[in-house]
Amino acid sequence: MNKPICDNPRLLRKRDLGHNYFSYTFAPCQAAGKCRPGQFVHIKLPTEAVFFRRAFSVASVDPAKRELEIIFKIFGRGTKLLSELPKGAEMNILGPLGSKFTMPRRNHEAVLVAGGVGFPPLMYLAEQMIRKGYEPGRIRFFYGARSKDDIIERSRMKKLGVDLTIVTEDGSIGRRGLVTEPVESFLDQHGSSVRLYSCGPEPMLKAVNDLALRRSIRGQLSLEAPMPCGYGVCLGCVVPLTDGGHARVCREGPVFEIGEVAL
Amino acid sequence: MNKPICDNPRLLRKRDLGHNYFSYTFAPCQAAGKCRPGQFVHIKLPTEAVFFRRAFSVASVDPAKRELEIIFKIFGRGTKLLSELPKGAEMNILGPLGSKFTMPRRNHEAVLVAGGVGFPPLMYLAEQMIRKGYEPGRIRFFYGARSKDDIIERSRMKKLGVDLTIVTEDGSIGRRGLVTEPVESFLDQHGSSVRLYSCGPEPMLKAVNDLALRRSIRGQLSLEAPMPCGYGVCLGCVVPLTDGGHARVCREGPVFEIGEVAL
Amino acid sequence: MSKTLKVTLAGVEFDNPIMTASGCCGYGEELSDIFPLTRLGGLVTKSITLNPRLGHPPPRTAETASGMLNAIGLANVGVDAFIRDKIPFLAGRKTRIIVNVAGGSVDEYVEVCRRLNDVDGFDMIELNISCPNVDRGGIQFGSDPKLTEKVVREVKKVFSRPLIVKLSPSVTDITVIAGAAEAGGADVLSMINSVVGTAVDIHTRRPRLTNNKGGLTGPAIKPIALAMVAAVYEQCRLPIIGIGGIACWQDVVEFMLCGASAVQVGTALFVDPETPVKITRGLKEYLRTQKLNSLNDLVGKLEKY
Amino acid sequence: MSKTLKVTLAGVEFDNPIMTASGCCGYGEELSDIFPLTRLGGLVTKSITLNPRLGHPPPRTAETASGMLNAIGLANVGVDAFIRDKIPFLAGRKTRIIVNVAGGSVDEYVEVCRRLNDVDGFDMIELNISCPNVDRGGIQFGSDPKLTEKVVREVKKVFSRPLIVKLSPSVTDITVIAGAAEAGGADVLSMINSVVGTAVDIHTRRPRLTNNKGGLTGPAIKPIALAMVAAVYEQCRLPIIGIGGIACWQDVVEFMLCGASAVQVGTALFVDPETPVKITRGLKEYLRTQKLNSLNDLVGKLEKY
Ligand SMILES: Cc1cc2nc3c(=O)[nH]c(=O)nc-3n(C[C@H](O)[C@H](O)[C@H](O)COP(=O)(O)OP(=O)(O)OC[C@H]3O[C@@H](n4cnc5c(N)ncnc54)[C@H](O)[C@@H]3O)c2cc1C
Ligand SMILES: Cc1cc2nc3c(=O)[nH]c(=O)nc-3n(C[C@H](O)[C@H](O)[C@H](O)COP(=O)(O)OP(=O)(O)OC[C@H]3O[C@@H](n4cnc5c(N)ncnc54)[C@H](O)[C@@H]3O)c2cc1C
Ligand SMILES: Cc1cc2nc3c(=O)[nH]c(=O)nc-3n(C[C@H](O)[C@H](O)[C@H](O)COP(=O)(O)O)c2cc1C
Ligand SMILES: Cc1cc2nc3c(=O)[nH]c(=O)nc-3n(C[C@H](O)[C@H](O)[C@H](O)COP(=O)(O)O)c2cc1C
Ligand code: FES
Ligand code: FES
Repeated sequence: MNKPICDNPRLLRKRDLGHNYFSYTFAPCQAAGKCRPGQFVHIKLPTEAVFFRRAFSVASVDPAKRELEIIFKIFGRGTKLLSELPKGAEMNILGPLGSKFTMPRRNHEAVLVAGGVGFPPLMYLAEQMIRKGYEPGRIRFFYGARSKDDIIERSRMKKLGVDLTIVTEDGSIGRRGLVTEPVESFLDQHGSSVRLYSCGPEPMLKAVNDLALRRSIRGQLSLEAPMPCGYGVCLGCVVPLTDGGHARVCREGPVFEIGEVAL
Repeated sequence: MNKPICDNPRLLRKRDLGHNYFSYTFAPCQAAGKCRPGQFVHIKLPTEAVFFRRAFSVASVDPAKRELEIIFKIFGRGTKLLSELPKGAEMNILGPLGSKFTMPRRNHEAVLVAGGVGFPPLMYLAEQMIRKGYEPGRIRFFYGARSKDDIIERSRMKKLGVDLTIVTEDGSIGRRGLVTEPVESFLDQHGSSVRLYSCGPEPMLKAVNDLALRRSIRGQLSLEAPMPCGYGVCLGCVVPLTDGGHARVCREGPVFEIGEVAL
Repeated sequence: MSKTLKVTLAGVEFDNPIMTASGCCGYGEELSDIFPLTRLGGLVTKSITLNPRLGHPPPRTAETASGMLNAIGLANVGVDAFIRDKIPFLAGRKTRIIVNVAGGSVDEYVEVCRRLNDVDGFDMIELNISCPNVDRGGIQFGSDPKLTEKVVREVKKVFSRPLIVKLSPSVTDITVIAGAAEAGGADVLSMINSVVGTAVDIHTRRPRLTNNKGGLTGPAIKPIALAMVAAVYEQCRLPIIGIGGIACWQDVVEFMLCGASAVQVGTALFVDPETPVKITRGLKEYLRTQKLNSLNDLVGKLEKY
Repeated sequence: MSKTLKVTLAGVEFDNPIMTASGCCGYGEELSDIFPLTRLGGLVTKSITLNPRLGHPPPRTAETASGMLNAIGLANVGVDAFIRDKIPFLAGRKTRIIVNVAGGSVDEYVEVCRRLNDVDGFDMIELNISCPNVDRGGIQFGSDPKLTEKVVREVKKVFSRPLIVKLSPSVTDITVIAGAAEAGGADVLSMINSVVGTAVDIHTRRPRLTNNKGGLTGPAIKPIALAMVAAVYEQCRLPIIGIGGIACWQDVVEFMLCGASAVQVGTALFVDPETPVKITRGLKEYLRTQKLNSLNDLVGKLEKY
């Protein structure tokens, strides 16, 4: 595991993605070259109005320029304050933290299932897979959200060239329904050579976990939990495991094997 | 006494006066037309990093435009955070608060003694005296500070046309020494027709108070105290009076008669 | 039934559950410059003692992380001047008035309450047996169950309107003191008073308060207050007024779920004098969106694990 | 004499007065990824119990104003796995290692300490008689002077290195418990553990912690801790380790002026893992500008009013 670095980059670029979504790029980030898909950074807001750091998955990096991107949605107080930071603000970022997605083998069918703000780490995973030589068209990227407004970075995904299926609950874009429905059909057509990767709200992860377990499909889930420390010392972020133990989402996770966590 | 108003103006103008001094103008301020020289406003910083509001004397108003100016120096955390606010920031201001300077009669010699950041309310007093018809050249304005860097708004004072005597401890501008020295000489030349007005650090106020009492000269002092509430309910800001009681700096003060407070 | 914020404590009806806490609203005059006091459910006066008190010399407040320390030292005009000069103003407000009483001995508590019993213009007494800022009395009563029971019982003999007893958090088990107050005949409990604390000026190497220590209040102590309200609610039948760090309507809902029937707002009045008005506005909207008819439906409805 | 941050407690010399607090630095491994542990005066392990414990189910932390609540519930690997798996790593660090021990009975405390007495690789035990997050043991010991004295006395019989006793703030008079620990044979006192508190999720109407309540820590409680350190310093001869809300070097100076000989940093490690390193840097600079030779010159030097 890479050692986390305490760093003070600036907010280099601030892109408003609409509907309360933002892309923030920080530089110079010493950690940029070390962050793998699935890993996260822990950000101290430059205010005392929220006490803890907030965790954000790495959405992309540019190691040469030492740039690191996160994508977030305004959810509560923390993300609201984050969204109000001016360009150029000095940040306090700890990372990389947590476990990584394991890249699929070339002969595996990679199925990525993103729900809502679970999208950024999977976009990063897809991008890295392609960089490592995985054929873009064979990356089955299922992206579900409540409605059109929650589907972001479409042109970026198009450029990547992945096989993108968009699903919204209200049908305002893409298929109507739950993202797990087309995933299920896909799994039924393809066998155990599939590798599943998923990040999103807990009910969705639970559904994906169940779908996979029933078909003995392997893969990984990225979880969220409130994280006081983010680097493993407080034991605040644990989730129960199927073997009866606890694991820290910030250290053993956020990426867990399918079947490992008692969802 | 005017009732204080809770108001949410914006930071309209931000002037950097150099050497950690700033002039902030807020608008629209419902209180602008009601603030008299000596009164103050209580400002909630838009951050939870400092808990209490901070008090600032009114430095000038433009009732027609509903503008209200304060002048402050970066001192501790509160004023540092204040200085970092961007133009346009929404403020939360309570005021006008506290007691006022009583205007001198036409036949009185007005002697204004300002020390450091005690300058703004006396500038406002001078300006209002002139507006009310008091001859500028007869306003003896003694302005003392540590060094040149702490003497602000010189051109503004020149425009007002008051009889300005600048005194610095290091002699970097004006007379060298303590501001009370030339004040004392002046008092010795002029009799009991003098009215003293002073605001500044406590040792200076004490000296002014003593000078005046020894000569039976009347006048007023503006005091400071840590102010949790600013409008009289917490009893946190009291000062001992010479009669043995306590008075609230935020309510009975900040302007007290010379001799009233046990300095 | 229409939506209502009304609550009833010991037979006294309050228009809404928001009162201003003792020591944080003086005797009401200054606050009434900011909003009409009718907007309050009730107002609790600064603690009244037998004789006038100047309180401790300044500095007697200090800023802390999400809170403050105070050691005012029960500065007040004394009961006679209070009755003469302050009650007339308060009596004219259309809100519930609660007179907070403090003392250095059982006799002093009793004497102040006896004098107050003879006058109209207020609705209840709140007994401050929990002030951390005086040498004799105050917290000394509130940390001893026997003394608590005794002072409450004696006061009940001379004061015929309902009695609130205000508890200190600086005890090993607040439910024991609550039980003692109940046994003595208290009608309502209010909690918590401030938590003993201090702060140091490292430049002068002196405490930031001339009293050397003081009482911690504000949002910092809200979790402590909530836990104590929940504990007393489980053990005790008396209605509870929740106090400690309340600054917004959500805080009030937290306290009510833990078992408070009403609340007091203290330190938040310094940060934003309009807090009570904003809270009642928020609570009305909350009733509407939650389709609740009354806030009473929330009291003690915390679903524990 | 050259400037030094060194402090000595019960004959054990620490390079500097900054330790990381129990439960806030695990068993040291993760923190050593962030800075070399030699930068610390000492490290206090998570509480160790006789048997491994999972702790309470999540959620077991919550954010509060300038602080946090936790109800981890003494999750730990148990004393045998600790000795086998964790001590070897800790023993290799060039810093003082303090093993924090918790138990549900006097026998459990004694048994854990007996087993630890047989192993090297650490310097002291800190007895946690103040954990608010378990049903049996913990705070129950720390709020009863007789139990405190007994558990300390029994542990001293089986453990021959110096013993720190960690006190709970949730008591009426902490000096009484401090006295009991001293009577039992404690070598050092550390204070404070977290303050009992809770928080409520108004949407689900459930507590924010599955344990229903937890321990409040962080800057919010610093004033409480300072007042207690000052009170115990006046009454008790044992050296004191100050704990509670420390986040910067100024906080350390405040604690030392109140009477602490050293300090522990807990919650601040979550907000900024480099806090201890920043503090020691600040303290060095402070010695220089204040023309002090040693931090010891500050201990108890508060000039009270
Ligand atoms: C590994 C990981 C990766 C994440 N990646 C992303 C991402 O890429 N994009 C994105 O938008 N979001 C991401 N999140 C979620 C993000 O960290 C925020 O916590 C979430 O958006 C909540 O928003 P907020 O802080 O605005 O909410 P708030 O309302 O401020 O906080 C939500 C609630 O959680 C509590 N809370 C917050 N943090 C903690 C904590 N550390 N410990 C205990 N309680 C806490 C708060 O007190 C509050 O009750 C990620 C979270 C994790 C754990
Ligand atoms: C009536 C009045 C008028 C003033 N006018 C001006 C002015 O025109 N220009 C100007 O520059 N300054 C003025 N001040 C001073 C100003 O209010 C700031 O308090 C002062 O500059 C301190 O700066 P700070 O907040 O940055 O310091 P900080 O370091 O943040 O605070 C200084 C210390 O005081 C404590 N403190 C601050 N406020 C309170 C409080 N309300 N209660 C208890 N403790 C408190 C802090 O905790 C800290 O220990 C005035 C003060 C008063 C009372
Ligand atoms: C400046 C100040 C003065 C206080 N004076 C009194 C008092 O005279 N009598 C009393 O019972 N409580 C007094 N209190 C305690 C408050 O009534 C209240 O119990 C406490 O502040 C906690 O509530 P809060 O966190 O909302 O402030 C005082 C509190 C403050 C801040
Ligand atoms: C998440 C967490 C876990 C803790 N676990 C323990 C523990 O196992 N044993 C113990 O004695 N104290 C424990 N504590 C208390 C701390 O050691 C310390 O006494 C307290 O946090 C106050 O210091 P702080 O404000 O610097 O955090 C824990 C504190 C936190 C925040
Ligand atoms: S957030 Fe502290 S252990 Fe995971
Ligand atoms: S600041 Fe509260 S009474 Fe003056």
